[in-house]
Amino acid sequence: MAITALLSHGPPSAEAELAAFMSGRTGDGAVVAFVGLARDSSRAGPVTGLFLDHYAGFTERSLEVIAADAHARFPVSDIRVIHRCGDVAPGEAIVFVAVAAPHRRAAFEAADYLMDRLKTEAAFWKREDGPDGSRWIEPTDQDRADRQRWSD
Amino acid sequence: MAITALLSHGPPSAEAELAAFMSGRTGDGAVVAFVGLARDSSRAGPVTGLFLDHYAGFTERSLEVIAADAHARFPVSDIRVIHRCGDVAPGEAIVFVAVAAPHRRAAFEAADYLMDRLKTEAAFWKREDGPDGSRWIEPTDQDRADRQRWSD
Amino acid sequence: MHGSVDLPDVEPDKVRMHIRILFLGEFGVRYGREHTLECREPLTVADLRRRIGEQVEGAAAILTRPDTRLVVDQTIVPDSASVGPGQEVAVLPIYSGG
Amino acid sequence: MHGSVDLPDVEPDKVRMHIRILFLGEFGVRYGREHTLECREPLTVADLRRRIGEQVEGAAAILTRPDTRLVVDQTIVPDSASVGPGQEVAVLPIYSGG
Repeated sequence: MAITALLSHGPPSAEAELAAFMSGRTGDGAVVAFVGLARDSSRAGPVTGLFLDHYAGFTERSLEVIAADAHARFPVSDIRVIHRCGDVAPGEAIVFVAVAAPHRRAAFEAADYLMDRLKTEAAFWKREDGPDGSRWIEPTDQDRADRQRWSD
Repeated sequence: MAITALLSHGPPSAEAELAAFMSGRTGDGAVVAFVGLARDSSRAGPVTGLFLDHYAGFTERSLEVIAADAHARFPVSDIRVIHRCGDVAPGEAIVFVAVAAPHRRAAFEAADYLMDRLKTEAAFWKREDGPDGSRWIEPTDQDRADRQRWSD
Repeated sequence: MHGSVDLPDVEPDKVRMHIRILFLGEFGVRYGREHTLECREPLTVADLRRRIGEQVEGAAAILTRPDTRLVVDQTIVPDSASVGPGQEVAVLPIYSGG
Repeated sequence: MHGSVDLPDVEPDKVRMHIRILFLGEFGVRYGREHTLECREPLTVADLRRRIGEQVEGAAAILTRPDTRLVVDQTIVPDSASVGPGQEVAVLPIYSGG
């Protein structure tokens, strides 16, 4: 059983992470991986880049808490979360999440839960840069509604 | 937009598939990948290997139909399904599913749907081999219940 | 080797009607993977369930089960569908999933 | 450079009380990333919201917003919590998510 949640200053390598996460895994039937990518547009228009501000130490702990909560909530074996900070170009990975479980339902649900929590409770502050300038982003109503699905 | 569903005679390389699936993707914010692995045990006891029988041509089409249905049902960009046939050792990948979408909810739901359909409607016949002999497998009650979630 | 003596020689085309039968999965192990059924005229899938059951030792029980599917030339068809010479019929156990 | 003339010299320990203030995200761009607040005695977080608002030009409005969080030494605390010398207080805009 391993729960890891890391802050990364460069793009996580989703393929290398997935390979390492699957390696030697004979007791689990399911691995779900999620990769969040920087899009080249948003509802506000074209996006030329993102900047993810963070608070060193505090941000790492916010990731660790979310990963631990997911592990406590679902019957899963291992969880790995890697979240990027700093400058991100469109098409680059922002977040990598992997969950392994004996059965697939728990793996899907835990990954879904992790992302809903990360989108609202990971301590990042995101700036979108576009041709018309920069704007700081808050979670969308959809993000908040997604998060609400898991409230007890 | 690309929907691919392939039968593979060897183990799909989940990491290579994921890398190729993500490459150059700037319009989608979410990639969900699922890897189904052969477990070393089942409710019947230890499992030393699996054999997945298939019906050449017919099995491929069953995969294609499921992938096309998922694409029709969810607002997703691309779907890739690779399902293995033949002999599988514990820890090896049986199925790789990847879904890309602008937003993560659709990607999660489509991957979840794909797996529920594949577990009940992909034309495979699975034999589990163990120290006490071999047994042919049918979908579990859980598999059938999971599939029912998507009934219209 | 052509036909057999008790077939009427006025309809020679019917003599060579062969339907290829495949048993998949566990059925293939139990009853043999591949069989050839001879018949003199087109049959329905329902007829085939009976005929295959008669010809393949032990298979009658699984052929009457509603969850045993017969597909004709790789297409799922109703039991009322017609099957003719040169076609392939596969007898499918319930899918196990991957 | 030690203290200032209008501080009473009978309590020299209090002269050097400094609290490090960090503004994160958009707040850092608008108000400057880092500030130092001098104070003579421990303050509550609620006091700090007011004091920082007085010291940092333009920041008063965001410091009274309930969704602006202050964390002390990286720990989320209630507004009644006490903050002393040498501690770090971060002023956090609402998280944007990743």
